[in-house]
Amino acid sequence: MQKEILIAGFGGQGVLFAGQVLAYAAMDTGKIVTWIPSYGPEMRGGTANCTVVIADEEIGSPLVKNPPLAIALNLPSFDKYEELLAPGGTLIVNQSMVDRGAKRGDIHTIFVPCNEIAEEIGDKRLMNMVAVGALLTALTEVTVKDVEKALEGHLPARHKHLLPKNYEALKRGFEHAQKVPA
Amino acid sequence: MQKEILIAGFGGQGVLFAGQVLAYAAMDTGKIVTWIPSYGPEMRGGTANCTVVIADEEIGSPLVKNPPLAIALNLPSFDKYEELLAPGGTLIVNQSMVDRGAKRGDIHTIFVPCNEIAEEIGDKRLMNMVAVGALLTALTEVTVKDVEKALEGHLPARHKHLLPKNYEALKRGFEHAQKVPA
Amino acid sequence: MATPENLVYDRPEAFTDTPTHYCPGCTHGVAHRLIAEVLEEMDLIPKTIGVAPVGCSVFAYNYFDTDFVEAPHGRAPAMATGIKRVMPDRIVFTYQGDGDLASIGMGEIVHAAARGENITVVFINNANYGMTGGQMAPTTLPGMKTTSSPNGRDVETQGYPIRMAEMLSTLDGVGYCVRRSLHDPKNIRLAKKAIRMAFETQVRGLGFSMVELLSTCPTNWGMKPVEALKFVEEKMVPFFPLGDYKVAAGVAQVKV
Amino acid sequence: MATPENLVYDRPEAFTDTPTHYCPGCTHGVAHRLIAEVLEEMDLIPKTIGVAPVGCSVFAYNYFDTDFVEAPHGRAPAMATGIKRVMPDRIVFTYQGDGDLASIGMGEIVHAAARGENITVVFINNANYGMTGGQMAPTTLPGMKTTSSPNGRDVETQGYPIRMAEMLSTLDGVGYCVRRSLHDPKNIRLAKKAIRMAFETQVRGLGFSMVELLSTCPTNWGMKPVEALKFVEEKMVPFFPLGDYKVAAGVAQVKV
Amino acid sequence: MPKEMWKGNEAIAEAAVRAGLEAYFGYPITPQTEILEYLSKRMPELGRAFVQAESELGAINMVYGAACTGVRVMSSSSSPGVSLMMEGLSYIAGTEVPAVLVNVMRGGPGLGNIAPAQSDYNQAVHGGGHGDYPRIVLAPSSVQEAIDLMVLSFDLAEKYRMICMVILDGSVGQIMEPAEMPEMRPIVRKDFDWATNGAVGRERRILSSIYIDPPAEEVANFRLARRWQEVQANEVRYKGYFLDDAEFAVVGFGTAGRVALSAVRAARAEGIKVGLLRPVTVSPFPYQVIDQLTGRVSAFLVTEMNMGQMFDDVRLAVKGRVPVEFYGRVGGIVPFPDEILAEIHRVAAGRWSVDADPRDSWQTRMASVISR
Amino acid sequence: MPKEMWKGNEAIAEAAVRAGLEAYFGYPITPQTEILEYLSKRMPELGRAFVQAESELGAINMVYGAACTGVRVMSSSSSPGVSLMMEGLSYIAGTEVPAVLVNVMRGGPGLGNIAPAQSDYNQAVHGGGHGDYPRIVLAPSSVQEAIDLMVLSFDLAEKYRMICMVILDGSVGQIMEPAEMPEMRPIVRKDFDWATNGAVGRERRILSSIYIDPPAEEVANFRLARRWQEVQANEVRYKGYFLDDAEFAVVGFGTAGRVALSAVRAARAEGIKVGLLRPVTVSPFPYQVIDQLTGRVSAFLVTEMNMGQMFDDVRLAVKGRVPVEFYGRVGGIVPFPDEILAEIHRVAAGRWSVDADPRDSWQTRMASVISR
Amino acid sequence: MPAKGWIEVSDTYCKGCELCISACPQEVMELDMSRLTPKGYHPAHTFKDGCTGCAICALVCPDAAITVYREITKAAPVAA
Amino acid sequence: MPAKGWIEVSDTYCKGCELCISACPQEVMELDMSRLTPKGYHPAHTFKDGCTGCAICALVCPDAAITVYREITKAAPVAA
Ligand SMILES: Cc1ncc(C[n+]2csc(CCOP(=O)(O)OP(=O)(O)O)c2C)c(N)n1
Ligand SMILES: Cc1ncc(C[n+]2csc(CCOP(=O)(O)OP(=O)(O)O)c2C)c(N)n1
Ligand code: SF4
Ligand code: SF4
Ligand code: SF4
Ligand code: SF4
Repeated sequence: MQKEILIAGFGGQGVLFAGQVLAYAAMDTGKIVTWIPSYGPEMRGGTANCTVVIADEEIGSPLVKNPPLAIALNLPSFDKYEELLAPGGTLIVNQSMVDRGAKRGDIHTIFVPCNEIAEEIGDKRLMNMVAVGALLTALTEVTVKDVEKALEGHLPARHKHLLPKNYEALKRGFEHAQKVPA
Repeated sequence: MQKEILIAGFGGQGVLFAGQVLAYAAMDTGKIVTWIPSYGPEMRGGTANCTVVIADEEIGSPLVKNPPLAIALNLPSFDKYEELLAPGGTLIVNQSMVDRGAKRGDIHTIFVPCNEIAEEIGDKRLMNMVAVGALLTALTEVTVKDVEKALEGHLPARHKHLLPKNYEALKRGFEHAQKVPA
Repeated sequence: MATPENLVYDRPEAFTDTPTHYCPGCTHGVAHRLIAEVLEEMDLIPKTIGVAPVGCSVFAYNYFDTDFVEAPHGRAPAMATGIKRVMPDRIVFTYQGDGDLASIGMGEIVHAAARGENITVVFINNANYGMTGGQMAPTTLPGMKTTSSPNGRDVETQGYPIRMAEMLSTLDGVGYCVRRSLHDPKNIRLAKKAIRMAFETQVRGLGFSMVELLSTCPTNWGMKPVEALKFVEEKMVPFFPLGDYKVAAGVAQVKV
Repeated sequence: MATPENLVYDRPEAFTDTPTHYCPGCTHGVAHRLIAEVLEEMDLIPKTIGVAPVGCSVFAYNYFDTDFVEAPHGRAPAMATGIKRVMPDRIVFTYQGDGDLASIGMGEIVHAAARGENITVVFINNANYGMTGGQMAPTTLPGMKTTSSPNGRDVETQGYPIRMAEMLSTLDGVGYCVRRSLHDPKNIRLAKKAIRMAFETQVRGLGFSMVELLSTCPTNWGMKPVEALKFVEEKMVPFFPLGDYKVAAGVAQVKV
Repeated sequence: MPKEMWKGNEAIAEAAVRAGLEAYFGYPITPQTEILEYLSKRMPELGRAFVQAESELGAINMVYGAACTGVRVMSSSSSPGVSLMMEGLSYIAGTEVPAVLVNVMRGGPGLGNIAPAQSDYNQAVHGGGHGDYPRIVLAPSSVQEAIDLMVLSFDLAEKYRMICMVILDGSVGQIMEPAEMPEMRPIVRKDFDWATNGAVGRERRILSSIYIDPPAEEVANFRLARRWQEVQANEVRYKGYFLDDAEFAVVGFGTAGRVALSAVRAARAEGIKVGLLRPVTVSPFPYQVIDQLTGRVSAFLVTEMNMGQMFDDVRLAVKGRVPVEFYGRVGGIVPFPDEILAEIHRVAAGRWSVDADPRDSWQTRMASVISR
Repeated sequence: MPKEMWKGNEAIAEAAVRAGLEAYFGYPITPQTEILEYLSKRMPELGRAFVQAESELGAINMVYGAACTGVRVMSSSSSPGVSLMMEGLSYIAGTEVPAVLVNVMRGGPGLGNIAPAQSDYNQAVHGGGHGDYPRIVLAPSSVQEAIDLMVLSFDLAEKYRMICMVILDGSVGQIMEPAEMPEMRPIVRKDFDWATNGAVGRERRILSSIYIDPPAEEVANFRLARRWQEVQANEVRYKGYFLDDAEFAVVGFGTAGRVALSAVRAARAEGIKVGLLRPVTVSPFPYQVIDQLTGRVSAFLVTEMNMGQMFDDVRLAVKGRVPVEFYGRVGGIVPFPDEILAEIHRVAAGRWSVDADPRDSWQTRMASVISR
Repeated sequence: MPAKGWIEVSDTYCKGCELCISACPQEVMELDMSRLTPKGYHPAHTFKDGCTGCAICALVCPDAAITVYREITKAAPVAA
Repeated sequence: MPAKGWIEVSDTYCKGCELCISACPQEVMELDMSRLTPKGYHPAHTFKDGCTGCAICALVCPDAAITVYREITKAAPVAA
């Protein structure tokens, strides 16, 4: 088994942390995993992205050209990765930041109003966790529980009080995605 | 035709210039020639030596292990190059600076009291030219006239007044060497 | 009704249209603008060749409408020397950060100054390495936290800040060497005058000229741009006193 | 009848038996002897690690009876830093010429000083590059002929001499920084006292210490050793004033 | 120890600490600055030496000084910074003191960019500083391997009194993977009989790279060469995948090697009998291994993140017996498995390069790719 | 012009002046200081730029700056000094500006000594600075050749916007030979369309080695590689002696090559059918020439004043088809013709090396020699 | 009465750093939270009358984003 | 009356540079032209009485070639 997940968005959207949480969750369940960020000029301002690979044997390339799973938190990422996604793959799109629908019919595009949901929960920074929750509907190797444990284990101490809200965000994202007719 | 001449002595004895004069003389008579000094640590104080190669085709190595012709202006040089001289070769030794006779029978060792002769002429610095003159008895490719022309052409201006004495030194050296039973 | 007559201030000619890549509120931009204004006022744009450093200002060449080269980290003064020696009638300036000029480039700047190279150096002192993410610079203040002095600069083990303007002023080759700051309008005006003097020094062939500018790095200091200006005023100026450290006789007479 | 009692002066313990390779009358030898005497008097011989430069003193390690390393040209202060940081209880000193310290090694010496590295630097200023045959050094006097300033140093194109002691004294990390000369008995005595003070500074952990010594190069200056001393007195001392450029508070109290 | 998630650069720094690093001297440069930043906190905590040097030139000479005292010392940098260390490295090699240097390679030449590259292979393995001197060069492809090789690097440097370089491309420095850290080794100051750490109760010592007398220098050169023969005999390391029944083999180090692994797996899935050889020590280079492989496989495909540098070492081992093809991406681009798979298909189909130098054919093939 | 007696180093300096050298930046180092000293007098005489830089690092970056204006500029140094120029060289190569650098090689590694050596071959030809960049490297073996190649170096550097290095060992720098100087070329400032010499009456220009975007850097890397293919196609130079009927061939560059000539002549005198190939451009290396020779000769003997560096390039061309043997002297020792003649006898007698790497057998053979 | 002036803030250059706002002696500037520049910043603008065209905002602007005008005929001296 | 002293000049170290000679306040030193050291230098020596053992020659000697003695019992202070 090997699954590749690409997560992309603006600098401030918690893209890298979302990927790390997935990686930790997979690691804690005994999977082999890699997390690799795009680094370099893009970092200052601009968009950020990271790739997480989850497998049960030594991982070769930490990067893939056509990931089967992806999260696009803003429009530029949506434009870019909708094109690159592998046929049959699943793309979670942050509806709050895009103004258009899906172009491709050969992939599952799931629109989730991450910002709104996060704000409902009471902290717009949780937007990335909502997206992760949604992704889990397509990433069967990692459960919501796994991610909750990972958050518990790796959320910086000063944010620990936000744990319940993070769980909430995951749950809401997951549920919302389930409701979407695949 | 190719002839190699090695000239060695103390730093101040005009070793390098003696070699250059030979090189110039050979060059002016249309020969191909190389002049190469030993350089490096020995330079400060210590002994100096240079090798002159005279040939009528492109010269390969500017250095030879066993030169057929050599001038030893002091004892250390005599000790070293008497050993290295090619069998049948000729070694001009500055008798004024050595306190022993020849060891090898398979080479022509010609002792010349260069210092004394030079002082007789009135300038001990001419000692190297005396030795060169002596060498010419064994280096048939270059005549005393050739070397005189070379001196005329290349002696630094401020020494030009010494030309006659230089000629004298060459002549005396040549004659002295001729007298020595080969 | 906007007409030339009532235009009070407009973006300098010497600038290209490219927006800078600097972080919002970073005074690198102010320094750039002052240089551009001076080159324009002195009519030097076509004659000028700039030398960009390695640092946040590595892309300086994108913003000035003059020829530009980009030097290895710290070597701008050497490149400038090479250019000026073969093109003495050109105006050559380097633009360098404090890591570039005061750390890795110490040898090159001191010797360019000692040789009295007829070049102008604009030295941006922002007390850290901006481009690489805020490490300690030779100019980092004692006790100041950076990503490579996580507990605050300990002068015992990490050394003391270097005051470049003071140090270079001891060299006979230096024609003009001053320190200014960019933290408020008054000081910005003084900074511009100094930059003008520096280029005048070069135009007149009066030797090496340098203007050290106290500048901000809001991003790596973790401050709002406006707070960063305060930091310069309250923390940096006291440690790096503003003033004229060397104004050679010939230069002193220059009236601008 | 030679007995210990009436022995007034003898070759220092800290010296090996090897005769130096220096030219006759070169005051490198005097500087060596003073260091050896000080190390002996302070009882530091076994604790000391010397760092030789590239220059005529490249073989310094042959003469001192202490551990020694030989640094790349100009990098002795960096090597000394590496040694001192891992062996703080050792006494580490560099011995450097003016090409080594003031030209290629400018970056390393300035930063070792700025960091306040607890090392001692003996800096031999002989106004030229001795080992390579007498080229111009950063300390070559204006108008002075060398093999790379054949018409005499033209400060316009070849730059101005650098006064290292003055320049380094502007740095906060410096505990002790003075200039002395080796041209006569009186000055040799003062030079020795200064070297003693420099090592005392290190022993007490009071920061970077340097003694700049005006020295001769009879061979490349083309002078008799005695004339060379005159040249130092009459030409070099006026340009490189002798004196204490920095004696930090802590150091000032040291009594020797 | 349990596996923890480590970022490559930080794992390298911590592994060095565990291996007994007593002093670090470095200068910031992307993409390896995390090593310096991590150690700026960690070393003082442990009462060990950390100095942010004025430059890479300063750093390597501080390393040189500390190395002379016999302690475990290292520096780290990236391509342009490493180029500034060439004189120092040559001195260290000539003085025969142990030192470790990490090069997290970026796109070049010149300032280039900060993206992952492998284009300093020749500098690290063949050229570099002046003079003849051998050096050990290790090329990790994962965080775990980086940790293990960091520890090894100190042991090898010390054992052979030699420079040990660890070269990785920026992506190995940035990647996060679960990995196991070794136990913290206690600092033991071995009293080497060559170290200049103060002549207390012993004869004084001198460390230098001068042999002013050529015959003495020649002896020194041969001593180094002799030691290198030992290294070649004992320290060659590599990893083979699917080589037993392979009909041809891909050769790649570091990230290029691990990307190739994905491609090789995909090819195997298609039934193509291809294997992978990933040199772990690129110096000493596994010449023998490739020499022996050449007997069994009918072709090699070398893949690197440079214009084809290790490629020549492979050809030296193959000696023209079978075709050696090349595929690379350069300038900071990491190839995707698909690209290498396509090359595997080409080789499987026997579509050999037409030029005397396969790199020329590769350049022609790339024309379409790079122009876009 | 009539032949005059010239010392290698001074001939190099004067030849550069005649070729239109407008600026020299250098730092003293034996055994090339005469170049700097000569130009310190000559350049100001002609109103041209001469600067004794603060260091080789300063010098190469002054060269870089002047090169950006399109003038003919050079520096010269010797091994340790050249190692300090590696970052600068990589920048110059990445910026695609022409520059000439002379390396009068000495014994190494480290400070080593000042005697003649060829041990910077790999640094000059393969490794050196970081990143992938080609460079032209010329290796004169006589004063006349040094003069001719100095002039050529400026033309090639300019034509291909590339670094052109001239590498020679200390003895070529010190030797005096009759040689002919070219006419003094007038200085003509070519108005290159890339030079940053002030945007007077034209669009401004930028020269830099940054390609922050990897695909752009990849394009740049391929542009350099493409240009290199041209150089390889047009600029390979070498000299052959007695090759027509040679049964085996000696290969050596610079002084090793000319010493070999004496040995080859001696062998011919004994009736041994041996030839000599002396590469004049060691980069581009005459691979094709050797490839074709391999068809005709039954063995090669490579001789160098290093531990066997060009040796690998010869083996790359020979591809294992015939034995390639090695003989070298190192550390500042120049071999005598007798030594190479002895090796010719060995090869003529077919006493091949026993080890996989002939350099190992050579080391064994040398054991006796070097110990004394 | 003080001279009357006005400014134009370029959306291409303004990064919303607020330096001009804190420098404006008349305190007539603020970020326009109702608008985003193409780069995603809220640009500065004058939110009420009182601008004297003193050009201090332009003097402190790191991005040369401000053009300043003054409602008088004779051209005023340039900012610095 | 001045203290009486004497010196020993080592042939191993002396290079005949004459610095001691010009420094000697009593002017009792000169090069011994009748002798050559193994390195080929004429070594320094005292050619007449008058040495007070002041050790100034030793102080200026670059080669630590001079040992100085004084004909009094209590050890005199070291030169510098
Ligand atoms: C030889 C070399 N070393 C290190 C670097 C990495 N580097 C790039 S910029 C920089 C420092 C920039 O700081 P500064 O000069 O203060 O300029 P700022 O970014 O603060 O404006 C460093 C260390 C490099 N590019 N080259
Ligand atoms: C990197 C490098 N550049 C140049 C040299 C050549 N070199 C050896 S010593 C020296 C200068 C020595 O002069 P100085 O430091 O003044 O010492 P001195 O010989 O005068 O005592 C130079 C340039 C070198 N060995 N290494
Ligand atoms: S990092 Fe700092 S110095 Fe660099 S642009 Fe941003 S604020 Fe300015
Ligand atoms: S060359 Fe000069 S500095 Fe060097 S030993 Fe001789 S006199 Fe002293
Ligand atoms: S100072 Fe300039 S960039 Fe900053 S907010 Fe004002 S107009 Fe915008
Ligand atoms: S000073 Fe010393 S070396 Fe010189 S002559 Fe006197 S004793 Fe000899």
